[in-house]
Amino acid sequence: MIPYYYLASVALIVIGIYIVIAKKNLIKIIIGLDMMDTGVNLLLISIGYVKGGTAPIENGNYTLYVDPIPQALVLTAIVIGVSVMALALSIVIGLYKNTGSLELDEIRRERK
Amino acid sequence: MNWIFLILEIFGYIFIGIGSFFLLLASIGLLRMPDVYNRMQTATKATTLGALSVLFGIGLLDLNWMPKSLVIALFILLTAPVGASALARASYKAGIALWKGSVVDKYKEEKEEE
Amino acid sequence: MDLFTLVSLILIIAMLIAAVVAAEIKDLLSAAIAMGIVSLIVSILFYILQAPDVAITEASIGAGLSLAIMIFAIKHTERWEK
Amino acid sequence: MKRILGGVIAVLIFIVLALAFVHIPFGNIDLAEYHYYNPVDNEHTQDSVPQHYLDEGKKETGSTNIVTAVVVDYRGFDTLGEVTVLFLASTGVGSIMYIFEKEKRRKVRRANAVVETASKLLFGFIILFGAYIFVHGHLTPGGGFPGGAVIASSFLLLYLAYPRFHAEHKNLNIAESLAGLTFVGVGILGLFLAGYFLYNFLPFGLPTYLFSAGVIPVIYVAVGVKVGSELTGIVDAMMGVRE
Repeated sequence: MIPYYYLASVALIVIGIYIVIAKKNLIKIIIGLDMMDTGVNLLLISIGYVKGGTAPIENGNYTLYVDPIPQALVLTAIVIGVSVMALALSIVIGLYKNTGSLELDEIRRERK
Repeated sequence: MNWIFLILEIFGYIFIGIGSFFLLLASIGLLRMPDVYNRMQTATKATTLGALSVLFGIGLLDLNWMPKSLVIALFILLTAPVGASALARASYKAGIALWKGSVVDKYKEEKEEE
Repeated sequence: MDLFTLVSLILIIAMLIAAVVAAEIKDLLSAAIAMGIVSLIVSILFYILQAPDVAITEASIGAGLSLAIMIFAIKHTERWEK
Repeated sequence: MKRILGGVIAVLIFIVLALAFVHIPFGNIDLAEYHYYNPVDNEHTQDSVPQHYLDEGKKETGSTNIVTAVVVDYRGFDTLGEVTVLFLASTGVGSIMYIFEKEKRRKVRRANAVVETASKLLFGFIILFGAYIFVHGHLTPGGGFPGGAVIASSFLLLYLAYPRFHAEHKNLNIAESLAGLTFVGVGILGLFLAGYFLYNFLPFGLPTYLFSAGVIPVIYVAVGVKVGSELTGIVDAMMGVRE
């Protein structure tokens, strides 16, 4: 059976890589980085899934649980991701205030 | 006293059915309506009623969930109209025109009176 | 095909469509909103994969705060990609 | 040209990653089947790490929610590092946006009266919900990180409803510093009392009760306040409204 969750998260990562390579707008590139972040989180969580398992909160009725370690990793990674994204966006705002443009080509031309 | 719970369960499923029907109407209206404001009206009014009915039905199915579902219903009742009004106002200010068949524009009249 | 597979496939297809829209559209505001839709669907997928903690976090941060921060940034700069 | 190149590279990466990941079984993992290699004794033990957390986590940490046990207790030092990264990012956003705040003042437009009233009414409830999430982090899904995010989103609601609203930076700094001090102080107290940093020195109590799991609720409340104040600071800096 095809593991479609892995394929979907790999597709998210690859769309992010495509945005970072092909686009020249800085905010678009940050959207691509955020998308790669989301894809990696989905990949980690789906690797930890156990079929028929429940969430790792013990309430006495179940014995089969999913893997708790990727969830603990991703829980902190999401918060770090949004704060780093805010930092990158503030740097982009600084560049825009100084050069008047968001496109990488024009910013590079401005420097010369 | 088993038949009371049976009746409650039947009423719960009836409420869930009514709610799903209103949600279905709301989604059909979302596709059929001509402009932003009409769409927002179906999407809020019908959805509020549908969601409240579904929540009340779930509360009837298991009486332990009744307080929780009533609190959730209260918050939907508080937030959905506010969000809809803010969205409608923002789209009016952004310059989205009314549908050509619309006849009442209270907001514009109020602006002109000021 | 059980219910798990069906719901997952529908959500994954919607997520990929939103991701492609976020990649290709010229309007940065629309791209940011499409990114918020991707985050929201991913949070539902987390819930399906039995990770409620991560689902709460992703729904409140990915679809709420990060979208708001990105919209503020677009407001400080310009809206259209050249 | 760049688009075609990017597309080709993306498709190649997709093929490679898909071929790599298609061999990992989805959902068929038996957690007890992982064999953990113990380098000290040079042997393979039967008990894998996730299975050990699931079996013994409630006994060793007192927390019902195993994810919370992993985040706060088993890997508490890692969480301290994460909170530090968050603090640095928030400081960076504040200091970069501070340079530009004098130049351009945003045009202030009053919000709707409906929105103002409703946000005044809902603000307290959203704060209460965030506090509920991080106080019950060891019993129900949630914890410090989502609770802090919910609190920051309640402040975001106030920022959207009242354009002149401005959270006092001094109070945010005080809340954040106190939370950080609580986290580190609990860790150092464990070091003094039991010999390990972040040792769970309080009594565990009965599981599934609010006052259980030792220091885990204390640390999670501190993390919640810290994340909430830092994300509020980020929103405040990115909004860029000064009067």
